[in-house]
Order: sequence, then structure tokens, then C-alpha cells
Amino acid sequence: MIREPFKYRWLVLGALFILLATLPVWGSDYMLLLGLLFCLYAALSQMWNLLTGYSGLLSLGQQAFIGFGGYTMAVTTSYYNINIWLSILAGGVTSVLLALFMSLFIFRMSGIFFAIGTWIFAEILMLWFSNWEYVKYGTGLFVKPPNPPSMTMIYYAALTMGVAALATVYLILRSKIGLGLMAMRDNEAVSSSMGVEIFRSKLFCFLVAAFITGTTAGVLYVFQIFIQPYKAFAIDWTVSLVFIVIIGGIGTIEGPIVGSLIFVLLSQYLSEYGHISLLLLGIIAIIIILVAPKGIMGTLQEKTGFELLSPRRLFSEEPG
Amino acid sequence: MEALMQPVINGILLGGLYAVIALGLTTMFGIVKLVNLAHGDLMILSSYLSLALVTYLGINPFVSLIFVVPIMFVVGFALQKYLLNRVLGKEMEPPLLVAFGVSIILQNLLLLVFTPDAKGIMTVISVKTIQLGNIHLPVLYLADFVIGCLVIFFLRLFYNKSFLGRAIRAASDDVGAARLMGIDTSNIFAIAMGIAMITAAIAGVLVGMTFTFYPHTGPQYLIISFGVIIIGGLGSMRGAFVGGIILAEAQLLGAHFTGPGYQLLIGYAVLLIILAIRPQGLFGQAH
Amino acid sequence: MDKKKVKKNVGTMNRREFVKKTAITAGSVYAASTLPSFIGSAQAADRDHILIGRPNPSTGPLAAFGEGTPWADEIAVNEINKAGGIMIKKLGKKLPIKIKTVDTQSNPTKAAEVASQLILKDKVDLMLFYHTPDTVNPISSICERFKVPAISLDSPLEPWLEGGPYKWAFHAFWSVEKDIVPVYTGIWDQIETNKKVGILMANDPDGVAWSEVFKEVGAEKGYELFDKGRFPYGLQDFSPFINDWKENNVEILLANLIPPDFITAWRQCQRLGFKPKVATVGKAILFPSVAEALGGDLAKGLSTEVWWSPHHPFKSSMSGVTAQQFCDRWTQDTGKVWTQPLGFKYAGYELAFDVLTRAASLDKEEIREAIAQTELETIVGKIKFNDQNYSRTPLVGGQWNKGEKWPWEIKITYNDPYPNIPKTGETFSM
Amino acid sequence: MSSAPILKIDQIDVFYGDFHALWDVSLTISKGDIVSIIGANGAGKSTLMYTIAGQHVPANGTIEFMGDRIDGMGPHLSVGKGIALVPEGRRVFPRLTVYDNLIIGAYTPRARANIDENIKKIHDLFPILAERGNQRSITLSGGEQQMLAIGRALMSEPELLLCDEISLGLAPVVIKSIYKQLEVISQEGLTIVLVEQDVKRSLRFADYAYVMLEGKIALQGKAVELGEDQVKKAYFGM
Repeated sequence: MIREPFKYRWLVLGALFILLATLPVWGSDYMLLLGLLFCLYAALSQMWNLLTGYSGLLSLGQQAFIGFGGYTMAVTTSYYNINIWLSILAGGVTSVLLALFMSLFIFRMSGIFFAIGTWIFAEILMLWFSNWEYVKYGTGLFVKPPNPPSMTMIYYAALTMGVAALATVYLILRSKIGLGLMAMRDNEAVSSSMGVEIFRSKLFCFLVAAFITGTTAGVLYVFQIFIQPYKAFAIDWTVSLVFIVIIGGIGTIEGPIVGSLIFVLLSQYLSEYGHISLLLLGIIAIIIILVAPKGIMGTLQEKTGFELLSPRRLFSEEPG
Repeated sequence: MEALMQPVINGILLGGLYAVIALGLTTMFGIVKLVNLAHGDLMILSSYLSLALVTYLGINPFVSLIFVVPIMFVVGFALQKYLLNRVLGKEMEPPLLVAFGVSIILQNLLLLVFTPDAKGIMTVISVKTIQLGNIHLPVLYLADFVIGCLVIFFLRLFYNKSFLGRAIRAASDDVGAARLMGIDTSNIFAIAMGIAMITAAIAGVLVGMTFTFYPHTGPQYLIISFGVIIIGGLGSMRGAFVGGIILAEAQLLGAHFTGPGYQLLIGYAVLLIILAIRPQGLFGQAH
Repeated sequence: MDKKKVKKNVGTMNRREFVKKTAITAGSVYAASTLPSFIGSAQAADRDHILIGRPNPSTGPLAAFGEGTPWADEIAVNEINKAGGIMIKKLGKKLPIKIKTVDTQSNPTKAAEVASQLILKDKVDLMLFYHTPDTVNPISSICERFKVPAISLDSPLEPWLEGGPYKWAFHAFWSVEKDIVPVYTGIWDQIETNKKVGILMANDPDGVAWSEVFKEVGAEKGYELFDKGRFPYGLQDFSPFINDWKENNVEILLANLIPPDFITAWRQCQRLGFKPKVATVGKAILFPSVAEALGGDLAKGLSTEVWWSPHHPFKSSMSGVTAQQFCDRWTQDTGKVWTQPLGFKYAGYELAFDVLTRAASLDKEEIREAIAQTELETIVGKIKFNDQNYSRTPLVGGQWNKGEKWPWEIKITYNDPYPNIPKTGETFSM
Repeated sequence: MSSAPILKIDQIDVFYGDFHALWDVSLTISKGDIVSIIGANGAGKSTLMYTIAGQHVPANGTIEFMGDRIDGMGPHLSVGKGIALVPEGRRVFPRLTVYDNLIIGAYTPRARANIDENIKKIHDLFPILAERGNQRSITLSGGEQQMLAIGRALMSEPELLLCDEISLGLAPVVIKSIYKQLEVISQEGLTIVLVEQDVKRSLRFADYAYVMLEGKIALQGKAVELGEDQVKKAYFGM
């Protein structure tokens, strides 16, 4: 019973991949832009989903890695003329180091404390970078690589990140770590009996998410050209990711993909409404969550039993 | 030593204000495990309401509370009853998205209605100071602190001694059992949010008089509230008070020693250190 | 106020069209892949309008700058299109201009995204954008990348130049070093002081650029500067600054920060008894709404830079309307007092009209050439781009005082660099 | 001492989603009686109790309490009618003091008038609760918490007291003293429904007993007339 949707899904994913991979050949420049944004958001939201949807780490501080990765890329390539792709990777590496340092503090917290802790950390980074002469305070940096890549190359970098994020989440979930995390999701008691192991798994996911988020941010800011601390470290990033993942379906692997598609198209469409575009986005978010509390893919799974490799907790406690 | 007195005293006074700002957030977390990310924006909404009343009716900002408080109670009640209650459940994330949504909607509504200009509520006491030797005590800070203490005092009284307050606490302990006692918990949560919004209304008016605000200021105060309650422990009123003072002291003394550029940064750094030592906050209970 | 939606006139592809187009494109992969993906003048034959992209900070913290945009856009577009628009030689006919406004949300990231959208989806012929580095810097870079002619105004030159050298992006405004410094020090020299200057500057592009320049030249000019460093937005307590100035007997305040922070800081100055003789405040008190928001008499005597006012002796190159007449019209239509960005919002269209008329072409390279050769007397003064693609606009100094018509009015009190801009008042000590 | 029926349940069915928890259950309880409901785990005893208390809505059938239909009116309203449930696992409010727990018991308008009087009564019944009045209830022992849960339910001045597994996990001595006090209350005219797994104790204590099996009533009768073997057979469905 599980088999058929399985095959179907790979077919869909394969088609999607081929479509995206050949996009520069057949699509217009505008579609390339949409594809780029879609891949970047899919990668970032896949990581938030890995943390919040699977590892029980509610993070409101993804912008810490976005800003850190972006700045690392900008500094290494603009100040030291390092190859742009290496600079992007460097952003991932420094994000992992940042995540390790953060974990010293925030891994002692749980639940909402963890969430606020991550946010505060991002806030500290924003204040630090905006007060740091080396990165020109809050003025922001222009990304001036020695070899500026073309739009198509940036697109393929984004696609690489999107696919890498998806594959990483998939592999983690199929591994022993993933099984442990899933068991923890389904049964609180398990987590206490497997204390240390769960801690390691969570930390592992946190570091992986930092790497991919930081690297993706590098690609993002190569596209953006200009990075500035007040927005690079802004909570807005995580708000977007929350929107994408919850609308798409948290704790499902397809959710972030569907959510990113909706988010990118919606924000393109809404930007025509100028000053009320954000207002409309807020209203749409609330309406969707009221109609489909488990997100689009979550609700679809529930209604059709369309269940793949991401079992959500299906039973809820009944009183009495 | 004398140079230190000024930031120390200012810190205590400012801490009282920080505590009121955080109060609504911390009580709501204690009651429904809800982190109301729109808290700052709702507070700024009250600042604007008060400003509108002060401007159009020419009344004193403190008098404007007579109107702002009931309005904000209704806003909070409706928000909880018709929106947040519907997404409360085992998962923490849907209420989070709703709160973010409310935050975005409020900011942009305020922008449409009140224009993007920075505003401040001006009163006769806005620039008055009491001078004690070399120390300046801004009257407004003093008022913030006193009102902050009063709000905390009465809120504690309400939660500990009134029927409704006990019912709210009971519902926060065990929703199912509270229903068995005859408590309509969805109403009770809505009332609790209404009360949280009363404190936000008072905080909003005080902030409006003390600092400046514009439609996008909300998150700035949300972060301050987070700082306060994370130091003091989520859900604890006494913690909020102490947390407010610690955060403000850390900021002001930090600025005193390292320069004003690091004022906010040091505040948060102190917070992280406290958390690393005591992950539940100073007054938080492990559950 | 902005009920008449400008975007109504704008030719945009709606969603259904988009989906249709996508489907067609997807269906004809082979055919499409052999065509050049960039559709420039090739499409010009069936063009019925010229499209100008208008990213604008409509929401977010910079929204105060973006406020009058729809109003100015409408006036300018109507003026250009009144006579049928702009002659395009190749087509042998006049094309009206259309604009497409999108919101940057005061966010550089969003600005880059919507600018890309305008270029790639809407295929704008020219990008026109104003207001602060957060809008101007990212969009200039995006236009460079996609090789789209771009004209920007109203953002200090120094932070913009960081992103250069530019080929496609052109910018006009004043420079901190060449304009702000002479104006500010000029104001200071008008009052007898001890030449001790307290610095209060945020860590944003303006604050950083200003403080660096002033620190370099301040000492040369005989001023002693007291600087406790940059600070982030949203600071609640300014007493460390204020106490430092009081201890050192500072008589001149030099500030550049955002309005809400200045209101907070200036009130604290009053509370702590810091009363300088001269207070020159950049950016924060450009708008009369801020003078009002300060409350009481707190705005009285504050000095600031004036980049444009109804008293500037300039007029529109398109309609001949003077600065004064333009401001009157604003007041008549909105009931509000004039603000400095208004003139620049309109001047952008003067440039666009002039450039497109001279280019008489939709070819991007030809438009770029035309911009580079611009020499135009606009409502904000003469604009002529140099080899670094920028042009300086005139700057004088002004001081806030209680007004007759409005609660607060700014008087031009220092005009040495541009004596043709008349003084309307004399600087007084606070 | 049987008299007019205080509670009349007529052919109710209750579902949890797809799960059919109660099948065509009917029962009648007379005023002043102590009624025991006996059954194995999952037989539907708790479901029945929660249904009476208004937590579950029967898919069909009716529940009448003192002449009024009450099925599906919601738990917070049935308390006001005079039905109090002492839930399984005690469920005292852990962070509230013992005193505050009792106060909350009198939340409904009908009970608020006589709070002081009722507290005094409960203190007489369980003196330990007076002694521990200002302690947080989480600090009480299991038996004390059970007494508090019963006291809290009594604060609502119920006509019908539903006790769900009140002896679970308690020492025999404690159980004995709690049951003794229940008898005292019963003698004042309160109707009590007990859910118990201990057949012997149930039969000894109750006036009337129902045995439930897989969501149905398998056996009923006056407690004195039911033999222990007979009950046990019904209990295991033999």
C-alpha cells in the first residue's frame, strides 16, 4: 500500500529535477529568477523543517546562519579575492563553527527557550556586525568577486543547494539518526531512555542545517550582490521559512518544496499590490493555517493516507 | 563610584518598564504555553491608540488609559477566542505562524492608518527631571517604574486572590480538570489574553511617552520582552521584574564600561550567560 | 491619498497570462532554445509603451521617504504622456511611458528581488529609484548585472560609490565630504562657540560615512570632536553620550541617525540638561512630522541639511513649474506640508524624459549613452553625470523654527556654497 | 433507600473517531444510591463516566439528569447542573495551593454562595487538607491528593458524584479511610457512582452494580444479590 505513492513520488521528483536542471535551456530569464528563488527557499526551508519538523529543535534563529554565511562569502571574496565558489563553501564552514559555539549555550535549553535563544543569538550577531568596523558597520558590503558568475551559474549553484538539502534530509531520515529522531517524535519516553544518543543526533542535525543554510546564504548573496546586517540577520528570514514549512506541511519532506513554490509565486504576485502586499501575505497565512492546520502536504497525507518516509504522529491523546 | 550611580539608578527604573513590557508575554506563556510573537506589535497598537486619543481629545496620556485598556482587552479576548484558540494544540508551530501573521498584519495596518512617521506621546513630565546631587532622576522613568510595580502588584493580587485569577491558573495547570470544575477554558484563555493585553496597553502608553515608536517598532520590544522573561523564567511575574532590572542594568552598565554601541549587545550577552548557567531562567521551574 | 492607483495604467502580465506563457514556453523547448533568451529591441516592433521600473520603499522603516511617490509619479507621467509620449525613431511614432511600482519593504534583499523581477519579468526599459542606500545600492548593482540603464537619486554618494565602478547605473545627490562638511561647519561658524563638537551617529551607512569624514576634516578646521562610537538602531538609553558631552562642555551637537532614535535621544538631552548652542542633525529632522513628534518646543533651533525646498530657484524642465508651485500643489492635493524628497521624486522623471527623448530609442545601450551625456536643469538643480556616473546636487543649511503657516517650518540660514539659493532666515543660537 | 431516578441513560452509543466505545448502554441511578461500575481495562467505564460528565457527546440515545436532558452539553455546564467527576489520576492542579484547589472546585455560580461553609465541611471530612491548606498540591502524597480531588469535587455541591478509580495506586489503609468518608457523604443523601477494578470492594460498598464488558453492560443487579463469581464471569466475558 505504501509502495505505489513511493514510486509515484520519485517520478514526480525526477521530473521536477529534470525540469529545473534544463530550465536555463528552455525557460526565460524571468523563469530562471523564479527557479533560483524557489531553489534557495526550498533549501533554507528544508533545513528549518529538518530542525523543527523532525529534530524537535524549534529554531527562530536561522537568520544567524544566513547572515553569517552571507558575510563570510562577501568578506572572503571581496576582501581577499578568493574564488567565489570557495567563498560560498567557506560560508558553510564558518556557519558550522558558529553553530558549534551556539550549541554551547542553547543546547542546554529546550522547547521555546531554545527558540528564543536562537533568535537572541541572531540578534547579537546583528548588533555585532552592525558595530564592527571590519565589515563597515551597518553600511553593508558589496559582493565583488574576482570572477563574477553569470546568472545561469548562480542558478545552478542554487539548484545544487536545493537538491543537496533535499538529499541530506532524505538520507538523514533513512539513517539510524533519523529513526531515532522519529521515535523521539512519536514517543517522549524514548527520548529520555536514549538521552545521549538523541542529544548527538540533534546536534548533528543542527550542524548540518547550519552548513547548508550558510552555504545557501552564500549563493543567495552572490545573487543579491549587496549585504547589510540589519536585514541579513533579520527575523524576516525565519518568518518566511515558518510560512513556507507550515503552509507546505511541517514534518513532511515534500512540504518545504510545495511551500517554497507557493511562497515564491505568491510573493511575486503580491508585489504588484505594493504597500498592502505584506498585509495580504499575513492574511493568507492565517487563512491557510485555519483551513489546513497541518499544512498542505500534512493535510493531504491525513486525508489520503499518502504517506512516504515521513511518518507524522498520527495518534493524539484521547481523554478518559 | 559616583559616576556609576547614574546608570545603576537608571537601570533599575528602566527595568521596571521592561518588566511591564514583558508581563503580558510571560503570563500568556505560563497559561497556554503560547509565545505571542505579536506581543510587541499589540503593545505599539496601544501606543498609537493612546496617541490618537491624546491628539484628538486633548486628554492626558494617563487618562487615555481609561479608553485604551478596555479596547485592548477586547482586542486580546477576540484574538485568543477566534484565532489562537483554534490553532492551539500539541504542536507549537501553527500558533507561531498565526502570531507572525498577526504581527505582519498589525504593522502594515498601523502603517496605512498612522503613516510611517515616528511618533512620541508628549506630556508635561516628558522632559522633567529631579536632581539629587549629581544624579538626574527623569520623572518619566520614575513614573514608569512606579506604575510598573503597581501593575505587577495588582496582577499578582488578581492571579492569587480572585476567583477568575485562580481559574486561569487552574486552566493553565490542567485544562481537562479545569473543564470538570465548570470552567469554560476557551473563554478563560481569551480572558487571560485580554488581561495580558491590559498590561500591554499600559506598557504601550508608557513606552509611547518614554521613547518613540513607528509602525515597525513592535519586534524591538518583543526582543526586549524575550530578554526579560528568559532571564526571569517564562511564566513568572516576579522573574519578569527581576529580569527587567537585570537586563536594563546589563545594558546600561555595559554601555558605561564599553561604549554605547555595545549597550544592547551586552544586554543579550549577559542573558545568554545566565541561560547557559541556568537554562530555565532565574525563577523558572523545570517542568 | 493614493487612491488613484498608478499601477492601473501599467501593462503587467497577470497570473493567468503568466501560466499560459509558461506552458507555451515549456511546450516549445526546441524552438525556444535556439532563440536568444534576452529579448531586447527585437521586440520593439510591437511595443506600444515605454516601461519604467519604479521600486519604492512603500512599507517598512523607510516608508516616510516613499510617501509622496504615487502623487509625484502621477503628475510626472501625465506631463510626459500629455503630448503622446516620447518619439522613438525606429518605430517612427511616439510611445507613452508606463511605470510599474513595486514595494521594496525598505529591505535591500527584497529590493534586489523586485528589481530583478522588473527587469526579467516586466522587461523595463529604464529603472528609476530613489531614497537611501538600502534602496539605491542593491538596485544599482542588480541593474549593472542585467545591463539595464538606471537612474537613482536621494542617497549619499559615498556609500553608493562603494559598489562601483558603474557602467549602467547613474546617481545624483550630494556628497558627505564635498557638501555636508562645508555646510555643517559653515553653520557652526555662524555662532560663537568653544568649537567642541559632540558626535551622535548611528552605525548605518549615513552615520558611518559622516563620522569618518568629519573625523578626518574636523580637526583640520579647528574643531575638537567627542565621539563615543557608533550605535545600533533602537537604542533606548543615550545617557553615556550625553554625560560625556556635559563633562567636556560640548557646545555643538553633530548627529546623524534615524528619526525615532533622535526623538528619544533629544528628549534625554533635555532631561539630563544638555543644551548645546548649535545642534546640526542629519537625516532625522528632514521631515516636519518629526519636528512635531519631538513635542513641545524641542525642535526649535535644530539645524539640518536642506537638499531641496520651495525656495530653491529651480523649475521643471518639462512644465516650467517652479519649486514653490510644485510644493503648493502638493499641499493643495494632500493637505500636508512639503518635504525635501518631493522635488527629487519629480526630478527623476525629468531625467527620464530628457534621456529617452535624446535617445529616441529603446535600445538599452543607446539609452545608457544618453544618460551619460545628460546636462539638464531640473527642479532640483543642474544634473550632469561625470565619468564616475554621478552628479552632485546643491546643498544648503537650514534651521527649524515655529512657523506661520505650519507648526514648524525650516528656514534656509546658510547658503555660501550655492548663493543663488536665497536665505530665508538667519541662524540663531539655541 | 431507593427512590426516584436521578440519572437515566437511555441507549447511548459513543464513538472515538472510528472506535465504537459504548454500545447501546442504558442505566438508571436512583437518588441517594451508591452505584458501582465494574469492568476490566478498556471496558468503557471511564468513557461512560466522562460521557455523563458531558465530555463526550453520545452519537445517539439520551441522558437525563434530574428530569433534564444533559447529553453533550459540555463538561463546564454539567457541573453547574450538579454532576461532579473525580477524574482518574486525581488531576489536582499541581501549582495551586490546596486551598485554591478547593476554591476552584466551587467555580460554578451554584456553589459560590457557600464556599466558606463547604470548605469547613471538607476540612471536617479530611482534616489533613486544612493542615496543608497553603501548600502547593503537588507536594501532597497520593492519598492526600485523592482526598483533595474528592473535596474539590464536593465543593461544587453536587447531586451526583462520579468517582473514577479513586483507589488506584493507594495503600489499603488510605483506601479504607477514603471509602469511610464516602460513606459519610452518602448518608447525607449524595448519589455516588464508583468505578472500581476491585470487585469485592465494589460489591461490599455499593447498593447497585453494573458490570461492563467491551463497551456494553454485561450484567447488572443489586449488589447484595450479585454473587462474586457471577460478576467475575461477566467481567471476563465467560
